[in-house]
Amino acid sequence: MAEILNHRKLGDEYHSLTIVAPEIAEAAKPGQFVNLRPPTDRSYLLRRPFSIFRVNRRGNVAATVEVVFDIRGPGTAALAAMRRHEPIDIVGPIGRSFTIPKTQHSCLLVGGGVGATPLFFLGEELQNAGKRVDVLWGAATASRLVAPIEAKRLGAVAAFTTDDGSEGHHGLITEVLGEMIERCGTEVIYTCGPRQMMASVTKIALEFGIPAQVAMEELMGCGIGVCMTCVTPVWNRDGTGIANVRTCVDGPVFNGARIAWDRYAKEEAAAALPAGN
Amino acid sequence: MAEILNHRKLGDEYHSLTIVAPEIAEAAKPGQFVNLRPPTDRSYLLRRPFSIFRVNRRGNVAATVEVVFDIRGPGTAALAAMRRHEPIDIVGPIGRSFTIPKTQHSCLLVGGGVGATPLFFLGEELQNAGKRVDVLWGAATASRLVAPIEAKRLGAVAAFTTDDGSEGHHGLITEVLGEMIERCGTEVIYTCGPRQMMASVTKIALEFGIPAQVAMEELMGCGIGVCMTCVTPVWNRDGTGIANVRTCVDGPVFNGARIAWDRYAKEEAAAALPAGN
Amino acid sequence: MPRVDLSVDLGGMKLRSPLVTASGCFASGREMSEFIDLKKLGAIVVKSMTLKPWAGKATPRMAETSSGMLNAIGLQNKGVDHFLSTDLPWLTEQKVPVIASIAGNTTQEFMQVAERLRSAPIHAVEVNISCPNLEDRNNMFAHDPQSTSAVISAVRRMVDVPIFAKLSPNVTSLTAIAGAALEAGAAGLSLINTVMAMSIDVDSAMPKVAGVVGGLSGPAIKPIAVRAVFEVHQAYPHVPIIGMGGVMDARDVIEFVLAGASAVALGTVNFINPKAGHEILSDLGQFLSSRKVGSLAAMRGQVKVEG
Amino acid sequence: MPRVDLSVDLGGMKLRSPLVTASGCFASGREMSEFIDLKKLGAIVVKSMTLKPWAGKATPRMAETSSGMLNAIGLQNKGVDHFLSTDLPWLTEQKVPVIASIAGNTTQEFMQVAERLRSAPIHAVEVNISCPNLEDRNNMFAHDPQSTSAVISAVRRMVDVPIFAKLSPNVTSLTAIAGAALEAGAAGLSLINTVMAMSIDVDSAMPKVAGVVGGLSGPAIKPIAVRAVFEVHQAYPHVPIIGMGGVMDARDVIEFVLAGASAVALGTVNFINPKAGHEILSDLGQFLSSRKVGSLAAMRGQVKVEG
Ligand SMILES: Cc1cc2nc3c(=O)[nH]c(=O)nc-3n(C[C@H](O)[C@H](O)[C@H](O)COP(=O)(O)OP(=O)(O)OC[C@H]3O[C@@H](n4cnc5c(N)ncnc54)[C@H](O)[C@@H]3O)c2cc1C
Ligand SMILES: Cc1cc2nc3c(=O)[nH]c(=O)nc-3n(C[C@H](O)[C@H](O)[C@H](O)COP(=O)(O)OP(=O)(O)OC[C@H]3O[C@@H](n4cnc5c(N)ncnc54)[C@H](O)[C@@H]3O)c2cc1C
Ligand SMILES: Cc1cc2nc3c(=O)[nH]c(=O)nc-3n(C[C@H](O)[C@H](O)[C@H](O)COP(=O)(O)O)c2cc1C
Ligand SMILES: Cc1cc2nc3c(=O)[nH]c(=O)nc-3n(C[C@H](O)[C@H](O)[C@H](O)COP(=O)(O)O)c2cc1C
Ligand code: FES
Ligand code: FES
Repeated sequence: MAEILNHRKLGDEYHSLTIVAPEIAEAAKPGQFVNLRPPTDRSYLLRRPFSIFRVNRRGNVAATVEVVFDIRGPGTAALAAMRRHEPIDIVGPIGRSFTIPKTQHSCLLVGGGVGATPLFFLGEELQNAGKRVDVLWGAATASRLVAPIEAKRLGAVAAFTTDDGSEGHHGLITEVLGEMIERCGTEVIYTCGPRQMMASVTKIALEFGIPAQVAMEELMGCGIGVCMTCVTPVWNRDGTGIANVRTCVDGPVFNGARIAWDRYAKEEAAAALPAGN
Repeated sequence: MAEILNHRKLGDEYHSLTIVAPEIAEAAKPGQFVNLRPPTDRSYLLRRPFSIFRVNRRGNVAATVEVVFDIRGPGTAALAAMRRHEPIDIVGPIGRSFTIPKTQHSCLLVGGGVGATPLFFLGEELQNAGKRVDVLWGAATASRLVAPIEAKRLGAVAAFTTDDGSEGHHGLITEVLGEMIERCGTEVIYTCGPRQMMASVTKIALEFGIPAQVAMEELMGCGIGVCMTCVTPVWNRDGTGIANVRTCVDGPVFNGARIAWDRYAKEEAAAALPAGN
Repeated sequence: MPRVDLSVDLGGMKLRSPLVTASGCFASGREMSEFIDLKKLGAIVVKSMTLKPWAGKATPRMAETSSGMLNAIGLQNKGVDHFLSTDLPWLTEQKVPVIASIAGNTTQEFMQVAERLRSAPIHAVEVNISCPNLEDRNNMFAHDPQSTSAVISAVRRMVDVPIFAKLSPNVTSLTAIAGAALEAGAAGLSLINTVMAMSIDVDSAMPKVAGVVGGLSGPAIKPIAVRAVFEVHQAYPHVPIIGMGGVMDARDVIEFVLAGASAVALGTVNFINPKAGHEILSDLGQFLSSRKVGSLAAMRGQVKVEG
Repeated sequence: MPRVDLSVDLGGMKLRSPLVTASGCFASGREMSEFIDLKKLGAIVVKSMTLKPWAGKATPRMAETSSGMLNAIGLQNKGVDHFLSTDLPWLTEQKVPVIASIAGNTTQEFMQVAERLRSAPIHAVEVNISCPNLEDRNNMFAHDPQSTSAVISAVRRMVDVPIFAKLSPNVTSLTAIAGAALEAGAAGLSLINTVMAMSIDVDSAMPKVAGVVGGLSGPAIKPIAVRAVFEVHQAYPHVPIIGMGGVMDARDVIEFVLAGASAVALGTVNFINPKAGHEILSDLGQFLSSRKVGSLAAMRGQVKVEG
């Protein structure tokens, strides 16, 4: 059991929980997640996964991890009702992280909606490694951009798009992505957000001949690699076949080029496969 | 939805919730109960029944009902965590009440453990009707006697028994009951508590030739008379047969002489009866 | 708010509301009428009645389980004659369609109950065949196609109103039992009765219900019930189904309708919230109108599955 | 604290702990070994393996239900050869008994997997017959006594270690299937596999798992599982049973033992609390010693029911 050090609202839509968890904070790398167990209601069972938004290893309290989320269902509603100093059950850090590029210098972070969350932690680490960081956030509307002020501080260039035009470019991320890449001299892209967005971002990156690291989101039963709920279809290295790979521990970060974006829900007819489990 | 006006501890063991519920308070009679729905956790479904401890129809807030309980499982634990001003879902008043005697005058209240709860409300109403009220509470230990100070105020004579001798007579209620009846000139007994105790109290009352009104406790599915979970085996008027009668709406108060005390769990072999529902 | 049509057709019966009551969870409606306007319901399915009064099982008769309720009531009821003399006249005055649920331990008994109902003002009969068949080593009628068929044909010969067979989910092939019931003359199916289950009190080592094994109801069984309705609807798309099992709110009702239910029965939820019928109906209207769906009936069986 | 004996005898295997793992809920133990000391477990039952690697179903593969989890993984696994070359050597080093769960879509396939396991250092084979039988119109093997018997005899001929048949609760008579498995040479039974179930997302009208129908696990099904263990234990009191379904804590373990389980498997609880095996074992010791019960094995089948 860990303790909640702070619970604050982040803009109008998002909640932030800062949790005292020294071992997790020390070990955490950008793109990894923690698996939280919402309190009290035992009618929903499973843990909920959240990307690590930030870690603080330097404060005058024990090291902490911070997560950011919005209310989507009973689990996030219960988390949103938690208060400072309450105990919280946390497992982590889990998964493969983003990797800091060895040769490339100019990094573009592309976040869709709440998917921007892990890119803050990544951005700081990239800067610590002496890289150039640019930021492109998209969301349905201005209030759904995660921490835009911090994003502006983070990015050498910071641009926003909203579906309703309430902030930045009126339209989709992918409409301005090419321009950003050219303007910033981007050499590597990091992205997290809706699957369709990440598929398009990967496609554009490949057209520009630059790599894209993508952080996938899948429903997770266990979050620790044992249940096979969370798989992502991934091309094997020689491109000859596809394997269903666990997103929780073999991801959530993948090389975008390896993901079989068009294979979702198109597997062999379900009837030919066994029922259950 | 009603509002919790007050939540206090009653001694070391019991919680008291005072609930703003004018219609229920106005209609309530002693021996009736309310059916509360504990909040938040949907893994347990059903309401929990609680005797009405007291009603207040005169305060400067809207009329209230008060219930007293101890923590026995998840439902009472959740109720015990509720705070002032929180909303609570309440159904009531339910069931047949104790009846105020027409001819008899001297009334003895016999309460076992938390079963003493409904006898406070009854005692007040008996006094309002000009009756003599005596009180005999028994419990495992002193802390499990419900509101002993109020009980002393209520009874012309007030006596206690505890299994461990920590307060009053060291032993069972039934060991002192005969003496109490003689000393107080008891003409009618009202009792609520463990089934075995109520069976013995009824037996002794009948030996003295006085009536006993008993408030039964049974597991309740619905608490409103539709599910047939809560039945008590009751002799029909001419003593020729036994019917399974709903405790929630045909009780919880019964004439002790009519209850087939020795028929519990002795029904026809279960195999001869249909399975389920 | 645009007008939403919540009426449904249940095997020829035009019900103004898709919500009916689950047998045994509403008694005969009198107690519940203090909490809800019975006219909000499409029909009232009364507690199963037998030829003679049944005393039911010993107490304890219920236990709570995770998101579920285990019961072993033993079909306590006052018998068909009491229904006809006391409950039915009252129900008839309420102007809500009545579906009489009947039960028995032999085919003969079912037939005799049905016979008494022959000229009564009821709209349908629900045959609760989740009862042990004394002539077949205490197996439930609903566990065997032949016994199912025998009971349904016997009842069929006695009454002219539509017959719904209430099936037990505790079988290998629900569609086989459904087929037998339909072939024997059932107009529709009620799915599902409770799931056979057991709880043991760890402190006393006693079964939590005196009947040892009981029936599980409530949200815990909803996914089992949805699958049952789906499977049977796929096999017999034109057969009316009363879906039930763990319905707690309007979304649950829609889930059953998408799976293939024509009407949806409220069971355990009545115990938790006696006004549930009322509230769910109003939420249903809002749900549909917020999504600009004009009619609930049009959603029947519309779950999107390949092929 | 008096010494408590938590060891159990499982069909001749002496297990130091009554807790084993439910197949598919512990992979092959490697991931879990970061959270718990595998030696705290009586045995590890690994994810069901097939002859060739299976890719499993499309996502989404899981949905939460009230107190339950619905899954349609489709037995994704890397095949028996990967198990033998990679998982088993690692497991053997951990010094915990290994039970290999095997699956297939034909009797032949089961036999071939078993054949590869013939000389492997495993302690038992669990035969997951809750798989569709391609030779019998996609019915599960576990839904039919003949298919059950065929698979168990085939596996029996291939391996010398004890065989546990893992049965599906989705049948009319579990004792009939259990009998067929035992007659064909199963040394014991694993009860229960998941309950067939379905959830529909009301907003999209899509089934919540891409496989449409999935298997329900977790506390919601515990009463169904307890009844299954009880019923089969009553019918075959001398047969070892691995009980499972919704176990969340030490009291649940005792409930299964009272119903007749020799050992108890932890499934879904591992997802919620990866340290569950550890914590439950320690709670079990405390539970027994606080009640002055010296041995868990002595509680087996001791639920008090009238004979
Ligand atoms: C690796 C990873 C990182 C994530 N990071 C964040 C984050 O930083 N901020 C944030 O707001 N959300 C994040 N999510 C999504 C978040 O887990 C869900 O919003 C949350 O679980 C919803 O729970 P609920 O009870 O409110 O909703 P419900 O829909 O009731 O949840 C039901 C079940 O579905 C699972 N679930 C629901 N939605 C998702 C989803 N999109 N992805 C995975 N599981 C889901 C839950 O774990 C639960 O088991 C992340 C998901 C993954 C897989
Ligand atoms: C008419 C009546 C009046 C009551 N009055 C009081 C009172 O004034 N004060 C008080 O402390 N307790 C009273 N009880 C008992 C009280 O209802 C239970 O203690 C409470 O329901 C336990 O709930 P739980 O969730 O804490 O325990 P659990 O044991 O988890 O409850 C599980 C289920 O059993 C039911 N249940 C459990 N114990 C009882 C019981 N003894 N009687 C009936 N249902 C039970 C609950 O309603 C629930 O459905 C009364 C019971 C009845 C029938
Ligand atoms: C207390 C109780 C009594 C029941 N009695 C009957 C009955 O008499 N006849 C019948 O066909 N079903 C009976 N049922 C089953 C319900 O009608 C319904 O099929 C089942 O409870 C599933 O629905 P639910 O989960 O909404 O309760 C009973 C259920 C409960 C909980
Ligand atoms: C995600 C998941 C995967 C499973 N995979 C298998 C499997 O491969 N083989 C098998 O026999 N059972 C499998 N099961 C069933 C479990 O072993 C167990 O029988 C069931 O989940 C009930 O136990 P529980 O409620 O404790 O989880 C699986 C269950 C789950 C939840
Ligand atoms: S969530 Fe269980 S393997 Fe990834
Ligand atoms: S509790 Fe349902 S009839 Fe009394």
